[in-house]
Amino acid sequence: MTRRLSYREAMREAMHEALAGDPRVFLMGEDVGRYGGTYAFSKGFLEEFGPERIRDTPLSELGFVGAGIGAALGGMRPIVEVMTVNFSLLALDQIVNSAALFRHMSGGQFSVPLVIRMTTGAGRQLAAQHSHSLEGWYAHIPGIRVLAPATVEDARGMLAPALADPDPVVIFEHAGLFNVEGELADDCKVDISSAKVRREGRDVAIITYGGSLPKALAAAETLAGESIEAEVIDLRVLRPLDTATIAAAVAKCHRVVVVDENWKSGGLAAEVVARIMEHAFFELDAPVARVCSEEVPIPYARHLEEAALPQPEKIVAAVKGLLG
Amino acid sequence: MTRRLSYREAMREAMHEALAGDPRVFLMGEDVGRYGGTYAFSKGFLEEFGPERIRDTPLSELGFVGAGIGAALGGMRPIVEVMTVNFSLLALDQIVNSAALFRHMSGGQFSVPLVIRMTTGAGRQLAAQHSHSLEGWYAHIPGIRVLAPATVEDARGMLAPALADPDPVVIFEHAGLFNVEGELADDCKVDISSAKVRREGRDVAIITYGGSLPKALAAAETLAGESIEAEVIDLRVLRPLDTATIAAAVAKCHRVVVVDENWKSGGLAAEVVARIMEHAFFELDAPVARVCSEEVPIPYARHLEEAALPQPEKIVAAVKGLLG
Amino acid sequence: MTIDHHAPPPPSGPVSWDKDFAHRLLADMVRIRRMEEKSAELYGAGQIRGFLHLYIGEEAVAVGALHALAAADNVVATYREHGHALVRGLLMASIMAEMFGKSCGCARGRGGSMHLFDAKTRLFGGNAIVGGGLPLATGLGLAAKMRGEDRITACFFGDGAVAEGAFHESLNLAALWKLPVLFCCENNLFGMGTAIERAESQTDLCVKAASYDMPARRVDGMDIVAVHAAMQQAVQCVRAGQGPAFVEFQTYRFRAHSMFDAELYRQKAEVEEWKARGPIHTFSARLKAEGKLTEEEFLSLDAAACAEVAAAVAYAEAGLWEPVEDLLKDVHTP
Amino acid sequence: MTIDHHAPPPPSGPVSWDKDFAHRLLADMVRIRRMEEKSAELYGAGQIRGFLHLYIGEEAVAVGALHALAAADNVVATYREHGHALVRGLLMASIMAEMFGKSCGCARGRGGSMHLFDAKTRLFGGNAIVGGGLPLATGLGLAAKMRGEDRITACFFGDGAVAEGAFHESLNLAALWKLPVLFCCENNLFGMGTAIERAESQTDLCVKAASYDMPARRVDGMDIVAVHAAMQQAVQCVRAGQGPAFVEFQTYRFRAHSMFDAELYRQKAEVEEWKARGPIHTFSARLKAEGKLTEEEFLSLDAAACAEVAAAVAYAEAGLWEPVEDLLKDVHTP
Ligand SMILES: Cc1ncc(C[n+]2csc(CCOP(=O)(O)OP(=O)(O)O)c2C)c(N)n1
Ligand SMILES: Cc1ncc(C[n+]2csc(CCOP(=O)(O)OP(=O)(O)O)c2C)c(N)n1
Ligand SMILES: [Mg+2]
Ligand SMILES: [Mg+2]
Repeated sequence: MTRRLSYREAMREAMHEALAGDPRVFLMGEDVGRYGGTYAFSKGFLEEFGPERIRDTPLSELGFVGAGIGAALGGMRPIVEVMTVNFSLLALDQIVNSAALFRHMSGGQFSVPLVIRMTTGAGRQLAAQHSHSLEGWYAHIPGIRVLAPATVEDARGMLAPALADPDPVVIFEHAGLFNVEGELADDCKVDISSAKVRREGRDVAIITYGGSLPKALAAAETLAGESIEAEVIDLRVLRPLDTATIAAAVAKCHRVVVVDENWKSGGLAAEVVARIMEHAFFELDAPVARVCSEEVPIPYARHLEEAALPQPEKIVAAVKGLLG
Repeated sequence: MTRRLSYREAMREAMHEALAGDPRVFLMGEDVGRYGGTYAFSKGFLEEFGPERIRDTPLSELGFVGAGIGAALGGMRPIVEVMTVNFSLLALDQIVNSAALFRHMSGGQFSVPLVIRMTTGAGRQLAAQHSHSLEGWYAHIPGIRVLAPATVEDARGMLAPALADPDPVVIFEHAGLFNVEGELADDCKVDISSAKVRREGRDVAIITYGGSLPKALAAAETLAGESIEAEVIDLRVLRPLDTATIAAAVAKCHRVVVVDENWKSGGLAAEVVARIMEHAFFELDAPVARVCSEEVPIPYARHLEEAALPQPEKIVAAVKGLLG
Repeated sequence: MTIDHHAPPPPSGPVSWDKDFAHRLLADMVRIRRMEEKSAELYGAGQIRGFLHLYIGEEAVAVGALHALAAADNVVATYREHGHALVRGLLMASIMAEMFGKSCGCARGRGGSMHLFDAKTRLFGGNAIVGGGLPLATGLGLAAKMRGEDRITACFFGDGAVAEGAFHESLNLAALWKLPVLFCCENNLFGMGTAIERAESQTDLCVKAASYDMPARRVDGMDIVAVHAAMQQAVQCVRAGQGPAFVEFQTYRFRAHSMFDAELYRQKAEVEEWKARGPIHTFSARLKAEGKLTEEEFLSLDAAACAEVAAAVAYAEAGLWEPVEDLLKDVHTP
Repeated sequence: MTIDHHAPPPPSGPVSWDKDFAHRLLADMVRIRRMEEKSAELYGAGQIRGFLHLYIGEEAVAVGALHALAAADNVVATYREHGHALVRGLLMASIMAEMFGKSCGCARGRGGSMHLFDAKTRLFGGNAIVGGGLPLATGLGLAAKMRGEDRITACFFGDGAVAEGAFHESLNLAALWKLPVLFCCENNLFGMGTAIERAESQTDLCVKAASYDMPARRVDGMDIVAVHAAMQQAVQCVRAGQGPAFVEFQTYRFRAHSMFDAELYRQKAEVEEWKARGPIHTFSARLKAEGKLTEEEFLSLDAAACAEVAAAVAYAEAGLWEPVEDLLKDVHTP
């Protein structure tokens, strides 16, 4: 059996299930309670689970993320919501210098079973301070696992294994996906270690994740209209990267476009390119191309914002560039 | 005429010259004054320039880096010393969300002529929280220029153009270099836009920067003993990257090892690999190899720390792997 | 202190201002109000996009406070800064054009509603990071002090920002170095949906100022006369070189936090109570009672505001889009 | 408050403790002292490396404070935590081995001097980020409260940490949520080379606690009896569920900040004055005056400490290095 629901509903259900199923789980963050969640993910939770477990925090990103780490060390299973990745910069010290290092520095004595969720990405004209895509930064840090659910299934299914992980997990939710709907199988199980083929193809592999997945699929549709069959790979897990799935796609298609919303220089796509260089160089018929954000803070004006971000047309053009 | 001095003396001289030559320049940071600078870079400055211009700050990285941005906007030319890159995580919000974006968000009305200096890198058994190499993170951000002086000449010469730059510049100084000595020409001028060939070769190009440069040069010496001539490229400027110099080295040597102390996944080396993919793919006789830090927080114990970091022997092995 | 969500009694007592000045400040409040009402409408129509945070209800703060500053002073504001920008002297047309994303906007369409900037009037933004402006303001104060300039920096921020580390670090630095910075806290009792008593263990914000050894003062932010007087005094004290000062303006936001807010977190009755104390009509009433304002005069300044809004919208609508080829402009100084 | 760099008068008055307890605490201070003197020597010899921050002079704080805690309580400390680790119950040998980087060290050589951890005694580190432990402690308090555990968290940090945003955010959260956290500020007048009056506009740190509506108390940190009494009282109050508390221990570091420090920033005379108030000899003198300690007893506990140090060093020297093949161990839980 399947049913249809939105990404938002899926994430909401996943949190509801976690809260209902494990008294150690609680949700903490700015406006998760009385406001109902900035993006309405937790509407009604306060009434159901009470203010201790649906914990509104002051504007103190460093403090409450650190408190989440401490609570995890103290035996809880916190879900800490940082409203957006933009504000997570204030909390990076705790994430990188504490959560990620704790187990190692303590010689394996203490693990930090913490889940941090944050909204990422641009596309809604929120301008430069509200449009970062810094998944690549997080994916650089040993000691944390980084997830980017891009489908309803992953939004529904990734939280449970993330909470079961004894180590810190950071989940990036692209704001452009919240209203996307999809079918969900009742018995769906997702892992948090592998990439997934979202579309089969043979002419070119488009490797992407998160908010760029729908754009890649749209590009693939357009290309199909011109008899170019694109394979679309959804990385899903940004750390550790599933190199085997990437290499297999390269071996199958021999031409690759990597799409991500990070700025091009030093973004996650660069790492994907480097993995291909190391693991599938001899399979390449052309240099891998990247479609990323332009090297500019995201502008407010719609036409400029659109021009700054990856778009289906740019992906199509990049593919044709490779094939041409 | 040339003279011999250490990296520390060179940086000290550069700061002294800047302070003596421009009343808008001042130095601000933790223990830059009475303590004499954590690494003795500013010993004696307090007595010479006074506490207004050699300004000890409280432990408030977010606050004083932000104050540096404000002071730059207000007409000063601050040199803000963040003791180490590890603590800069506390200040990232101001660097990324303010300094880097200010000019763009204001539609070009305000520039931020700020220089931020910080110590980076591992190798002194300071353990996980004091050994980060996050240059790659900074190099991802549009709106800032990122420098990594690795030689006495660059330590002496990069500060002046950085201060003359109307936009924010971040300078990374690897702690392993401070006591390195070198010859300095009296009339030396350095730019802050180009990479430099530090050693000519033809068999392989080793591309690196900062604290890894001496290791790359040591590896090149070893290789020379086995009749393998390595070209060594010092990137020097991590943003914007000098793609032309990289591509020229690839075109010359056809085999490349990229060395940097970032963790391998998503580190700066990945971007160098991606640039080579995009700009010099057809020149490659073998896939580019990376020698980076292992994916582990830097351990305290000496033998483990050494094993975690790039070393000349690993570079030699990587080169031989390419040639073999 | 247990926090009181009730509105203060309506301001009373004679307004000592001359008629001209009183009319100017009243007009500024009305201009903000009309501009924002129109903005909300245009948001609904999709002509303004992104986030839009209205200042409606809080106008007495920006108007009363900014009229106590000199042209040479610096202003640092938040994402709820349309009013501050307008009172500071930006053309309404350039604000409106910015919200449309047009190249004739005050930030060439790069910034939008949350990032209004103006070098001429020394408005250093518009900042969409809560608390992000406080370190900047501290640094602007440091520059002014080191350069020996007669220039203070007024930094506006909400009650929500008080919980951020940036508040703590900035107030300490400014007080430690005796910088000419005036910290202006717009306490509207909520940070988004979080009431101050659920964000601050100590809701008496003036007690916090003492922890930095900084003079502090609380004032009824619905009373423009009180706002202006308190601000003048604080400005004087800061300008005299005695170091920073802290002023808490007690006010209330009549509208939702942004355009996406079901307002689940507060009672309608509370909002209505505060609306009844709205700064525009209480001030007009006072002026009228004193014979300093007639209904005709009010209607005429309101009409002028509406005309200004209409002209601003027309300007914004007629404005050009920046060419896409210029996308990479202004990342760095050319 | 203008800050006073003078040492307090030597502690006096009767020690009400029974002889056994007094000897135990005295012995702990001596154990720390001897262990650290040896560490400094071993650092000179290159056997301990990295950063080494000595607690010498401040022993009364860790010993007096930690003896007021229960085994179930949590402890969060800084990079100057050898003393805390030892008093908390770690074997001196495992601390010494950690500083040598050996696999039999308390963090298997991964952490070193700044990162002593022990799950058994609930020592959550060692933290080399100034202020980094405060949010963690707040979270540990939150967990204990939510789980209904009778467990408080003692969080140690220096005067320098008070300027960090992390201090502000943590104290507010802990007070707001009434968490069982005891904030223990080791005020040794300096953060590295920066004297507190050059770091804090308000040097009376107890005033800061009021800004979070948190009870606060200042105590002479050179007087182990006063430290223990104040700590006991604070522990009781926190354990009773009344929320967090703040205690400031006024103390002094006799040695350099770390092993790289020319101590340009303070006067020899000041250091000497404080050394004359050293916690070990003033406490011994008091006990002797009361007939609770003889010189022989002191010499014997000192000898025991020295023997423990020698054994710890031998253990550390004999310890094995972790195999390089295990480098990637403990990045993630297997
Ligand atoms: C650092 C940061 N965290 C969270 C947000 C999201 N956010 C925007 S406004 C706001 C509430 C701020 O409240 P307050 O400071 O009282 O200002 P007000 O909106 O009431 O004027 C929040 C949580 C943000 N912009 N920046
Ligand atoms: C966030 C951060 N900034 C700077 C440093 C460098 N540093 C280490 S200890 C120290 C002084 C801390 O002083 P205090 O908190 O008073 O502790 P004390 O050393 O006096 O015990 C500094 C500046 C650091 N470790 N972390
Ligand atoms: Mg508010
Ligand atoms: Mg101290």
